[in-house]
Amino acid sequence: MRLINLTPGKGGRLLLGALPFVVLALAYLVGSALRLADNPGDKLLPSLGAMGRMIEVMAFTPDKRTGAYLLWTDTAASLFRLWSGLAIATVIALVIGLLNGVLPVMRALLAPFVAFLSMVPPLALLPVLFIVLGLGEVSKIALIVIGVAPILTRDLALTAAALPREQIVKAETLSASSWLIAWRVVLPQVMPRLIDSLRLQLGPAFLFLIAAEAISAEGGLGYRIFLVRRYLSMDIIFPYVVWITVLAVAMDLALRLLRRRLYPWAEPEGRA
Amino acid sequence: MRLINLTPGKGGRLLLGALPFVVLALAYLVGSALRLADNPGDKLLPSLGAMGRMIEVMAFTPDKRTGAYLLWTDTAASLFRLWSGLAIATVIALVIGLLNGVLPVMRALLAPFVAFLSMVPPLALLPVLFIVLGLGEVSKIALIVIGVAPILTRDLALTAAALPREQIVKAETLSASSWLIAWRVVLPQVMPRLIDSLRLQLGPAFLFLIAAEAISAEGGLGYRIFLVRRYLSMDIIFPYVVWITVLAVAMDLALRLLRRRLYPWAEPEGRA
Amino acid sequence: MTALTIQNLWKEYGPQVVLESVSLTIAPRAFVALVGPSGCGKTTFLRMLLGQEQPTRGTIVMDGAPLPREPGPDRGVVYQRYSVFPHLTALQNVMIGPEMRAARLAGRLWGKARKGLADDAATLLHEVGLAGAEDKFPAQLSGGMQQRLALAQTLMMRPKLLLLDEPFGALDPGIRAEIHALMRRLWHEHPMTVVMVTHDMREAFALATRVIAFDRPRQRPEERERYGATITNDIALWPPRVAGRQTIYDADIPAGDEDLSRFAIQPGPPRPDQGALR
Amino acid sequence: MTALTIQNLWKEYGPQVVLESVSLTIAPRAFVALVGPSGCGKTTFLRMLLGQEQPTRGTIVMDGAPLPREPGPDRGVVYQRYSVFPHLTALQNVMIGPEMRAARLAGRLWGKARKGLADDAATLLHEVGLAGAEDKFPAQLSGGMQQRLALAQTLMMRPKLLLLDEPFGALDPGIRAEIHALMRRLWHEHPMTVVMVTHDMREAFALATRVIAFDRPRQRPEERERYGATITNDIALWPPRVAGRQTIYDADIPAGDEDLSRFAIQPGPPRPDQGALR
Amino acid sequence: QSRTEFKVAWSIYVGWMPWGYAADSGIVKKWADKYGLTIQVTQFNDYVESLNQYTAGAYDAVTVTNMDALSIPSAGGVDTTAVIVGDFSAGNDAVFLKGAGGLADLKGKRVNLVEFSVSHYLLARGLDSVGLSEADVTVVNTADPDMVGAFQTADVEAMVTWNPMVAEIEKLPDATKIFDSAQIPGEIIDLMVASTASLAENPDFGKALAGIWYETAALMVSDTPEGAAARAAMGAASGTDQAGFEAQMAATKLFDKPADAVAFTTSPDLKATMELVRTFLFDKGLLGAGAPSADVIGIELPAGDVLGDAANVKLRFTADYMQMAADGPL
Ligand SMILES: Nc1ncnc2c1ncn2[C@@H]1O[C@H](COP(=O)(O)OP(=O)(O)OP(=O)(O)O)[C@@H](O)[C@H]1O
Ligand SMILES: Nc1ncnc2c1ncn2[C@@H]1O[C@H](COP(=O)(O)OP(=O)(O)OP(=O)(O)O)[C@@H](O)[C@H]1O
Ligand SMILES: [Mg+2]
Ligand SMILES: [Mg+2]
Repeated sequence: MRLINLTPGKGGRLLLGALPFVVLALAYLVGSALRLADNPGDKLLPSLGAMGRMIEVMAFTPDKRTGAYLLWTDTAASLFRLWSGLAIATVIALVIGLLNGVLPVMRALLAPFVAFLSMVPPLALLPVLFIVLGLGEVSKIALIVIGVAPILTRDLALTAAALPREQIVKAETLSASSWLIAWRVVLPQVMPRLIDSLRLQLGPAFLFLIAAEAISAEGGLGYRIFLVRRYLSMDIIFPYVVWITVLAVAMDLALRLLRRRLYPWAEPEGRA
Repeated sequence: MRLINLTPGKGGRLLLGALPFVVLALAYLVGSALRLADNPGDKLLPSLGAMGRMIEVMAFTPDKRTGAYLLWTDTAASLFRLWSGLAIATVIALVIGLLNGVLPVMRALLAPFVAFLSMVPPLALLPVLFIVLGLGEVSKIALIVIGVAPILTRDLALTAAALPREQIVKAETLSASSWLIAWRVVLPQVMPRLIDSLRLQLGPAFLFLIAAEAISAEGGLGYRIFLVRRYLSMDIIFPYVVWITVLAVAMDLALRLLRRRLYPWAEPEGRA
Repeated sequence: MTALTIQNLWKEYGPQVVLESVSLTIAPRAFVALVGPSGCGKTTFLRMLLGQEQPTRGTIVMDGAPLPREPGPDRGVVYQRYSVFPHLTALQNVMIGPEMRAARLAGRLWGKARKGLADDAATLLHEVGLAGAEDKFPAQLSGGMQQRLALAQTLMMRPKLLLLDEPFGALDPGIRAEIHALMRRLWHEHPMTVVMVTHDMREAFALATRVIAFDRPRQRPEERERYGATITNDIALWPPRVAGRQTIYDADIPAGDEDLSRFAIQPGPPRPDQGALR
Repeated sequence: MTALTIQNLWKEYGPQVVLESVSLTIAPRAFVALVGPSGCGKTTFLRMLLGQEQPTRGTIVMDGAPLPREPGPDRGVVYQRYSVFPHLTALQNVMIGPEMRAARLAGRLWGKARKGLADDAATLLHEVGLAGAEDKFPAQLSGGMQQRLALAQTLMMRPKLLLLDEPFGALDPGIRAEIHALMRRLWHEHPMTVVMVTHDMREAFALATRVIAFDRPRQRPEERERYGATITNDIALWPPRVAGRQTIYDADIPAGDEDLSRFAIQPGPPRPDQGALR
Repeated sequence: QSRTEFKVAWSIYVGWMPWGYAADSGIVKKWADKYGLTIQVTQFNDYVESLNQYTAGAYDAVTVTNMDALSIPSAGGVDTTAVIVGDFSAGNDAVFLKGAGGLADLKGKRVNLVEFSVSHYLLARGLDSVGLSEADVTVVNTADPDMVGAFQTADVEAMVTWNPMVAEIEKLPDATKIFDSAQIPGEIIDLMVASTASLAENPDFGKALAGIWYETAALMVSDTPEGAAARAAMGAASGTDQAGFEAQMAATKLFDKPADAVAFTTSPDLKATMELVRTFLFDKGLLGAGAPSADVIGIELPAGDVLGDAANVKLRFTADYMQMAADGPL
């Protein structure tokens, strides 16, 4: 039988999927043990026990200064910023992407500019951003929006423009106006791709969040990582990184479920 | 006539496309003039003349210390890193993305791990990266690869998996082995999407390049921006940012032309 | 209603001439069957009637006015490839036209208006043999079912001009006969003009009032690109079939005949040499 | 060669029974035409013969061995929807099969081997009426042209079992007659067994040695999901048409007859109630 | 006209942690209320960004070193006054060599540091002390938060950085400290500066800053449970604990008594220090593009004498506010 037709069962899939994680974990444990044997004070690859103690401190012991549980207040602050940023970026991408994808006039007006914007490295313009928007939540959210929205927009415009011309014509014969074509024909069909695109942008969004929090913040996951980075406190950084990844993966999963629930017709073949 | 059917001519497209750029330029000039009127020493929004002088210094005057023309040596250093990173990321994405997209067994093995990896914020793990790869070119290139490859890979795997099942079956009846299906049926059909995907990743790639160069470097566009950021030398930063954007847009255009040249069959309708 | 006058129509795609000097007058309420070899430009011709493509040269006049340069609800179409909306269920696909016509902003109806429309849509789905598939998405339907769905979607709008591109090719004889009966009834009841592309001569003669054949007069390979297809045959049915009146055909459809030449009136006029013009 | 024995085949999609208790023996070099209403499971049946789908119950035996659980070069297929590779030109689409068979690593041929293959491919393209379209991509071809391209692509492999899903539906009568002649010739010349789905009775009788009809015995809407289709008619042509020998049919194909019941042997056996089993 | 709303930026560093603690514990509000002002204190993780914001006019006051005050806001045209001399580095900045050796062994090596920062200055002073110059080494710009990780890579041969990174690198097995700021006492000074214009608009702003500083500093050095709690809080806020923070304090000469600060500011040593600093900056081209000499920017000292161009004074040291704190009229 061809390899291509070999489909593992549910159990096999779970096992196979777990394998790389196990390998990574083992590699870490070995590396950590080796380095610690060399220098018991090594901070780069702390032992699991050391990390466990720091998790205990960060997540379940009230902070001496504020009395808060740092991991949770950091998470709350970061998630608020991340979600606000993503929500705003999504709305912008929907409006501009749809306009660009549907109306040739808007495409002529905005597509080159959006393409240009998507190439501007936002990190280099941080001082301007902070002066214009202040150092509060706004500028952190804005950095996420600026980083994510142009790519979402371009992707959406590409998807909208790739709809078969026949569908647009068909809608016109069904008495649709430009607005109704956008609203009832194009929008629902780009939504699944929007969700996928958003999933792909979760990583970059966290990146911008961390970059913004690294500059000025009084709490947040990225803030904490940069604060303790000066001490090479990998026993805090690793759990935080894993936690961020878990959060991102959970959001990814939630978005995937949402897509499947809302747009069953758009599932890849065989899963509808 | 519906707005949707209103297609501007070639001249109209150029004019419309230029409009947002003109508006942006005007907004800058007004903002700059206002701030300079307030404080002639203002560094945030320098006048065009001040930027022109700095461009003269950076691009056309040999550096006192090294005798090199800084803009060009910076560009050469950065492009080398960027292209190496993108090339490696592309190869990785092609191999793993194709394996994931084509072989269910590989998908079970690698897809969850790649999804996990794509969510890890690479900037937070820099210390580990340094120690493993050193502070030289390798770790800068690696940061680009780590930042870009997982997203490219996932996108490619999605594209490969979305090919109609009928095509795979058809290929099997044409005596293709799993390898030949990947090589002659799937690979050529995902290539156009790979190029598009790469275009979308140019922005993030520059971002990672700048982040890497900000951390440790002796030259490069990001190095220069972060060095002069200390002095809020926006008269250097703005020209560098514009230059980076121009480079990225040029690469974007080149990739688009390449796609059109190599894969004419994949052009959106009406342009084939 | 809805007469069409087509004068000296040309269509070129880059260097390739697809149609050349097509002139034709279609009477109101005619049912025109368009036949011709594969690749001769039948679909292209329909696209121009729809307003989706513009002729390279020539004019199309509908009811005395030049054809609008964009498609509209007065002209309905069923494409050769299934062209329903993949994100709507069968019922929603049939309802979307009237919904958009009635609600120009929301594009949706609610309450009683919606209920009434849904009933109409379900009835039409039943008539095209899709009862029971109301809540399926197009991807869950077989090819023939999608084609019937596209027909129902278009018929809901009661277009004045109905354009059909091989609409019944994927249907089995049983369901095809039913759909033929439905088409005939609708054409009798509603004031519409129909242009239908088909490869099935029997179907052409079973439904049409007039059969028009397109073909390329020059067939040598080196000539195929530079010379397009045009009307080579134009046959009116005898005795005439008239919309709204029962004729002998409707009682008993005769087995068709593949041999067009029996009906041929005369070959088209010789093509004037226009080489110098290009 | 290539006999098929199908025993008590069932296919269900979730709760929906598509096919039930289909049993059938197909002789070597038979040419089976499969007819039946739209949506009754003909395409699904072909998919199972191909190995693309696995039956829910029952067995398929080919030449004495159970059917491999995956498609292979011994079985060729032309799908109902055009299924050529969009990234290859017409000529490349026809060449890719033999290329992959010959070069297991590169999947490509060069030099003289390539030249010879290209000539063969061009000849076959000519035979299906696609001369001149060698260098076009599928998107540049009309629907009927794509379908013919898919046929040529499959025929290049000389499969032992050829599965055709409404392959000629989009063709005009002229080209269809030519393709029929080609099919007949190939079937006579090469040792292949053919199963063809069609909606055109005349086509069935023009080509096949045997016509099999699928239908659902229960048609009431509430029963449609729970009961699948099965064989309701099985007609062998008389006098028999035999591969490799000229028969009276090949000289003059009679006009077909839509009325299957004239040929009906008997309705299928009553379906045993299996409600308790589910 | 007189404003009552002021914005202060500070960044995370041992000598400036009191500002964060003062904001958290209400000391800032207390002093602001006393003068009828509103003072908003913003914490930055990134030192450079806090300076950028101050230079661009978004903040009225910022924490900065004496060297950066001259090369960044002053060279950027913002007339800046040092309101408080908070401390000087006495070991907080250090030069490390990988493996054994001394300053002379730096010759020909690559040295990782934040270019144009006080680390760069410290290196120059160190090299000077053994008769080498910067041309004898290769400087590699490296971001400060990544120093500890970077030191452990094979590429790094030598490194200059500040606390808390110094304390972490000291613990690494192959790190040798070959020079530190204790050997150039009083040259790396941590200040709270304000724009001269803001101070002119409302001199009470300067008084409030002085009041906040000395109340907090007194608490910080006190041997009481409150003092310990304050140090623990500052340690937590800078990412370490009380012990770690106290270790950093030990490498800092904190002026918790205003009189000491006045004495330091008015001593002639400051003039000598600033002379060294401005020469260094001029050599590096950091006093503005095309500056003809180190004299382009005037530095006014408490006594009233001016280093450099008296017509272009952009950096002013004053003991006035600290003097008021010492005398008690705040
Ligand atoms: N967008 C296009 N660009 C270039 N050539 C095209 C385009 N669309 C159609 N053609 C060409 O125009 C000719 C007519 O195509 P058309 O689809 O109208 O044929 P048809 O008569 O409908 O054929 P069929 O019966 O097979 O559907 C074909 O030769 C085709 O290759
Ligand atoms: N992947 C699937 N999932 C669920 N139902 C399916 C799937 N594929 C087909 N069906 C259902 O199975 C039935 C048979 O479909 P099939 O495509 O075999 O019909 P067909 O006989 O080929 O029809 P047509 O003549 O219209 O092509 C249909 O009712 C269809 O809705
Ligand atoms: Mg057509
Ligand atoms: Mg089918």
